Amino acid sequence: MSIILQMRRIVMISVLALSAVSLLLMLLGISPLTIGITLAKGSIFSWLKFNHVLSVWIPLLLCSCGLLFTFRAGLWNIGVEGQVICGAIGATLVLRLDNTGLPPAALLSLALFSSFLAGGLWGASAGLLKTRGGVNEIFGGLGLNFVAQGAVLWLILGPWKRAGMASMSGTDLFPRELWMWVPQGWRVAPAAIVLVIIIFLLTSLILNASQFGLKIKAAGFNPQASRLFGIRPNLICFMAMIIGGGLAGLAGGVQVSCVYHRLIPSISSGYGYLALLVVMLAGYKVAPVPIICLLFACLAAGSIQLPITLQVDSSLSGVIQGALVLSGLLVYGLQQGKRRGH
Amino acid sequence: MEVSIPSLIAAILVMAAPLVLAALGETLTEKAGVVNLSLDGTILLGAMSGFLVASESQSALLGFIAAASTGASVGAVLAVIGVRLGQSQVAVGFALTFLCRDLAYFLGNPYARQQGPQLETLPIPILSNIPFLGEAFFSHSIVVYVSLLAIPGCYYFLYHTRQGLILRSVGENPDGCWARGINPLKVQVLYTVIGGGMVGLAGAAFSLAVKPGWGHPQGCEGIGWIALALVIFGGWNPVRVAAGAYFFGMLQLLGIYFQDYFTTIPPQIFQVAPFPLMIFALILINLGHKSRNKKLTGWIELFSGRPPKWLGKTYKPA
Amino acid sequence: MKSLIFLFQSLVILCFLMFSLSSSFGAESTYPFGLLMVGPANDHGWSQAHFEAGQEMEKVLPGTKMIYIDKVNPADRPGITVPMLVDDLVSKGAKLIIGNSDDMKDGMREAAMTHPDIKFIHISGDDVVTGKAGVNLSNLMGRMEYGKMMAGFTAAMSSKTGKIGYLGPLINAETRRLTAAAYLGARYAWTKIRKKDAADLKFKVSWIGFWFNIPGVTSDPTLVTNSFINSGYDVIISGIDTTEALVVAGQKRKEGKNVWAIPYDYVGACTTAPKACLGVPYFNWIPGYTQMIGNAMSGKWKQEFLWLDPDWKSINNMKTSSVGFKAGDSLGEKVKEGLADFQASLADGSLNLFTGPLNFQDGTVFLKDKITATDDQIWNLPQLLEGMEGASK
Amino acid sequence: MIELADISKNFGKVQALHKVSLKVHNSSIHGIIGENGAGKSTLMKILTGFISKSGGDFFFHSESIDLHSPKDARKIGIGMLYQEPLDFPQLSVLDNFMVGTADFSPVNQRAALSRLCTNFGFNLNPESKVEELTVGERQQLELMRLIRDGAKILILDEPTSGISEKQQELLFGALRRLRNDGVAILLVSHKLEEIELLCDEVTVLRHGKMAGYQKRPFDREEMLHTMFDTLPVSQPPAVKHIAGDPLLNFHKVTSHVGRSGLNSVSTTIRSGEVVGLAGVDGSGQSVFLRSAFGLLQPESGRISGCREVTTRAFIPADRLTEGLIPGLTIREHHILSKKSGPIITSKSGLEKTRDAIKTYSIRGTSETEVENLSGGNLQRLLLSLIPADIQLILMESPTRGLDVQSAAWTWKHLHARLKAEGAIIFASPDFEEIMEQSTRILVFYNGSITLDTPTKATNYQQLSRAVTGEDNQQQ
Repeated sequence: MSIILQMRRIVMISVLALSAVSLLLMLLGISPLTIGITLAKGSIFSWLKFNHVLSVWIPLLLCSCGLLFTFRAGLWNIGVEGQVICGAIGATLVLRLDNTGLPPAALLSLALFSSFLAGGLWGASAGLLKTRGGVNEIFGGLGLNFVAQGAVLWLILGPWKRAGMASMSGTDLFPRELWMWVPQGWRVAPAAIVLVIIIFLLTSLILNASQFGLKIKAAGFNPQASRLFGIRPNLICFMAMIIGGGLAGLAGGVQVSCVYHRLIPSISSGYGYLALLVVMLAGYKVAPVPIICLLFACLAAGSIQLPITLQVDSSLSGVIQGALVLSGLLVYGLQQGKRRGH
Repeated sequence: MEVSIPSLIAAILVMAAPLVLAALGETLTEKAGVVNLSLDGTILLGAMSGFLVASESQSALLGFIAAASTGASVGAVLAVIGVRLGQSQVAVGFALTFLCRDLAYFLGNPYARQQGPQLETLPIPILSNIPFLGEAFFSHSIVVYVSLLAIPGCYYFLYHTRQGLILRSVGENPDGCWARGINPLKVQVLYTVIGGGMVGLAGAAFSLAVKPGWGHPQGCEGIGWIALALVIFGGWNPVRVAAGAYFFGMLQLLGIYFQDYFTTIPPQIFQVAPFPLMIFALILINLGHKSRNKKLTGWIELFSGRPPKWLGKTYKPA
Repeated sequence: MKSLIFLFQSLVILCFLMFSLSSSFGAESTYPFGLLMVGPANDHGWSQAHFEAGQEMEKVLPGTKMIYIDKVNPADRPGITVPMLVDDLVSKGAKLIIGNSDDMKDGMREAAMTHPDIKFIHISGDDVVTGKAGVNLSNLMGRMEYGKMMAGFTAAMSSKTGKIGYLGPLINAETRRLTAAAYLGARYAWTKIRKKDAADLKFKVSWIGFWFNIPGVTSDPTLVTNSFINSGYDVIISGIDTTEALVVAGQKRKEGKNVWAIPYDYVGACTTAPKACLGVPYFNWIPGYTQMIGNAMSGKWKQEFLWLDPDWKSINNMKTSSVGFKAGDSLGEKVKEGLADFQASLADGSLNLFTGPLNFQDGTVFLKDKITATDDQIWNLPQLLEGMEGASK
Repeated sequence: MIELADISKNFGKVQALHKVSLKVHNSSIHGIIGENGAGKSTLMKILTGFISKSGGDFFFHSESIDLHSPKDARKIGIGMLYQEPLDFPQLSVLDNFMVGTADFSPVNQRAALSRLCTNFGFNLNPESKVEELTVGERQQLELMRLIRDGAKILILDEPTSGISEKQQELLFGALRRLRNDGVAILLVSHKLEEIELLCDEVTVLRHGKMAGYQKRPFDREEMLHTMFDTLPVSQPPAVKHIAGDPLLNFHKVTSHVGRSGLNSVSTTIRSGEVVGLAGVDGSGQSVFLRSAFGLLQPESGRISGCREVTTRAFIPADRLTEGLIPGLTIREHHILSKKSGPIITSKSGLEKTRDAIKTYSIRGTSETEVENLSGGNLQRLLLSLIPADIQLILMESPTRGLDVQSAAWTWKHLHARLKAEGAIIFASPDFEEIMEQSTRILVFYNGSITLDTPTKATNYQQLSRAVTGEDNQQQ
């Protein structure tokens, strides 16, 4: 698609969404400009706040990368939330180990690996349900989300509960040396940033420039015809689910080891669902994903300023995100309709 | 806790009433071949608009009307982008879920935790005096009666009226309808809007009757997903869908009673239970269709149904 | 892709332009303080009590200004942690930060470490006692045991069925302490005033899992209250931050059931359903805040663990009493009189309900005959008491 | 009753119908016959309002009218019985019968259904689900629905494919009866036998044009002659390969996929053979090819031979949606078709793609997405994707949509690359192609092979008889 068309599309989507939200705000007697300034101030105009943006960006981008794989394979992986949760459980399992004798750095890497594994297994089970059980991946994924939520609740209230307590506040904090290293004046672990950048680069490499990525694409675009090229679409879909789940699980691992330093019931923070919106807005393409993630992260982090300085509810940022995605779909639909009309 | 059976039944009926309305609305939509995934958000938006209008106007009726029209408008958005413009219904529904949820919290924020009108219970004269049954079935608010009546109503509409037959046929084979002079797109749009309206009503049922009030959280979050699951669980049959809703309500309540007996299991687990059950049911359905074993198939057919053939696909007339 | 980057850059530039145009907000105050509330500021419960006390500070202590963030919990604000919010408040000039939930314990401790110049008040925690806190972190709590005893007393005096339900949040030392206090109050009224057999009093605790409803994560308090009432419990004492128990009781009264509820935390909680409200034990944070913030302002900050008593001369005096009990409209005259006597005997020390013989739920001895419990024993109550139903751990 | 005058239809640049005129009278059965792609289905879609005509006039009782949707066609009494019945398999017979009627009254409709059933000698249970019925029964149901709706003009598309002999008799009986009742019937068919049995007049379509018109009594030879091309009576195959070792063996293979499935098919393909599969569309050729490639698993019977996918290639008829992956570029297809390293650089497959584009004169660059290629280019791309060491090439309609030169070029290439140990199996609706290119011919009729002959030993007349089911005694 030509750059001009893409440009026009972006402008149309933003104008449509922003004008709709602005109209709503003006009807309520709130100045959209003030909101915009507040959101911007709350996200990118100070190093610390930008750190908060990054702490949202990292898991969000990880989940989105995972979703890129599954969308490429033509699958609706709605179970990202559950995969994040399972990843978090996987990481916690390792970080709670006593007397391993391993150096903290090794244990942390092991935890991240285990989170990838746990998320991948959860993704694989949705894949199995689809290929073997004939359960549509949307409902299977959704169901597994709730199962994972149940599992984390049970762990927090049951085997992993704090001494003398049964609280939703989460498990005990991990020992300090198992927190990922954060430099003075930072709030996110540089290691996590490096990790997510590597993962993103790998994702775009695999999806855009590898035999495997091409196979995923082929299986996703036309499973029937892909068999003529010696591809087994079911196997490819299954592998895409494992990778997608694994990356989402990694996001859970990062949440546990870098952000909360313990397992909490809402460890997934809704990033799984948010990532779906991100990838949908990106039109299922790889390149725009980190930028949209950043934008969404800015909205999410900046939204805290709304109640503090303007007494406006934070959910406004969710409204903006939703409006962007919906107008994105509307614009895609209109443009496709036009093309069909010709 | 000692349980009094009639009051337990009554409690289940009340808790499940909005769920029944939402799931029946979605059943209508899905029977017409459209997936409206936005239930969770629509319910909240309906709850918010219903509460807001009702407390401004001090009329619960106006609140219900507002909620229904809100839900219908959400359905209309899905119908335009997902049915008319042919974008993935799943994608649109998903975006709508989150847009509606946050819009509800945002617009409703000034009204959070405020006093608002509530539906009074309307015991039905004479009937409510019947021992046992009276307490269980005839001493409720209008919402519960509506939800109870909606089940046979929906069933009758789907299986015994001309419009219901058209609705079902569109979900099965829009081409066939087109050949018979029915415009399938119009039908799909209509029932997406009507189904959305019922989901909106379910929202108002929460904020004006079952869990009166508005706030963040309102308490009805997550119900939309359960309603979606119930439609599958109930095999797209209104009666079984409603039965699923009551089953879920019972599980929720039992979770609280079970807290005493199974102290090691957190009661929240019981809220999750319907989902593994649903997946299990889906696997069984699939195995049943694959299997050549007539006995097994027959047994499974009892509590399973097949999705409308065109569910979620976009129809483009030639 | 270039176009996307271009668009993003232009957006950023636009924001900068708008930023420079916009005027700076708010007049500078000499002593801004931050308040982190776990629930919504208008919850008619725990958070609102804090919020209103914070607002009051601006009048009581001239020069202070409250900056607040509500709904500080991972379910409402996904991905946001207490240290992050503290960073934010500090960047807005806050010199003292109040965190109002036990749930924030880890976050407050961590934030206090990163910001040694800022003073922290963590409410309902005990890091000062356990020695885990830095010098800039103090704990504050009111002796709600008394409030809960009065609640239990009122409940047992009013109950027709002798079945009292307690809508519990999560299980920890604090909630065990408070439910036990409510039970002791109820048992006192039941056996000493109404002269009935202790065995006929049912006192059941049902925990929802958190301080307020998080759909899908906690049990639904509406459901729990409903099932209490359906099983014949006619007084529900709420231990959670929000008013579901009272709302449901109000509904059930309209249906003709003779039930009541006793909400919690906030002096105005009864307004949600006045007819069903027997009264409310509430926190008044004004004295505590005034003392701690006042000290910090005048440079007299010292690490403290404040567990404030009610002002027994006038427990509903908003200036002096940290804990109060406000009788509801539906409280009968007789009960009111009894309550006044009960309150008086608590005040003069003639009655201490934490006096033996008391057993734990599992039958082991808590206090031997005539022995009264120490503060430490009460604060760290390890189990519910004998006679109470419900999980202890 | 209805009259079509100079009806034309264009799809973009393709002219599907060119000035077709015909009349359908009351109380008569008008046959339309023609090979695949002759424009029959386009004509019917215009008649039923599914698509609109590009030119010409449509008269109903000498009144010019326009049909914009099936609703309009229904209004004037045009009813159509589709080859794949457009019904609702999950609904009951009675429900199907009632969809779209104004008079929604289950009691009346049940009575109407049973009355019609008795009239026509059909036997349908109103309660059973349509998916449990046979194709023939589903047709009967549709037919009765159309009659109930008062159809004055009935259009039937290949009504006898996939139905049993008994049901065919029932259907014909019903049609004769309807004709006697004054209904005008338009019967579209491949089968000469049917036309002869039923029709009063027949129009032959070829390449979107009217090729002939006859009234009873019909001249068979003439009809065949106008249906297919005028061909030299017998043309020797252009190529001669010597049949070698067995390559692929079908042993009593049965499948229920598709309209006719495969009915206990046994045959052996040897290396060196070029096998042409002839037959009316949907008689089993495509199922045969897909089973041979391994896309379909037979329900019973055994297919043995070279198992590995890499040694066989399949080019389906629907080149773009079944054979290629829309959204991928030409280069990406080449990368997929050949084993290469895990990482794709900007150079991967480039040389090979450029070679292919040049050798096969594909109009596009290596980065052209395949959905932007025209039919001929798609076919050349598919051919270029066949690896060099392939043994068995399976094709459907190898030269459909190609001009004469491209077709000749294609076959030259195919024969050239066919090594002594390899074989080609292709299905084609074009006898000319089969006669010219194959060394052996298999004729499919209703899922069975009805004729298996070396090309040398047969002729055009025998083939057309076998294809239209005239000649069932063979084999």
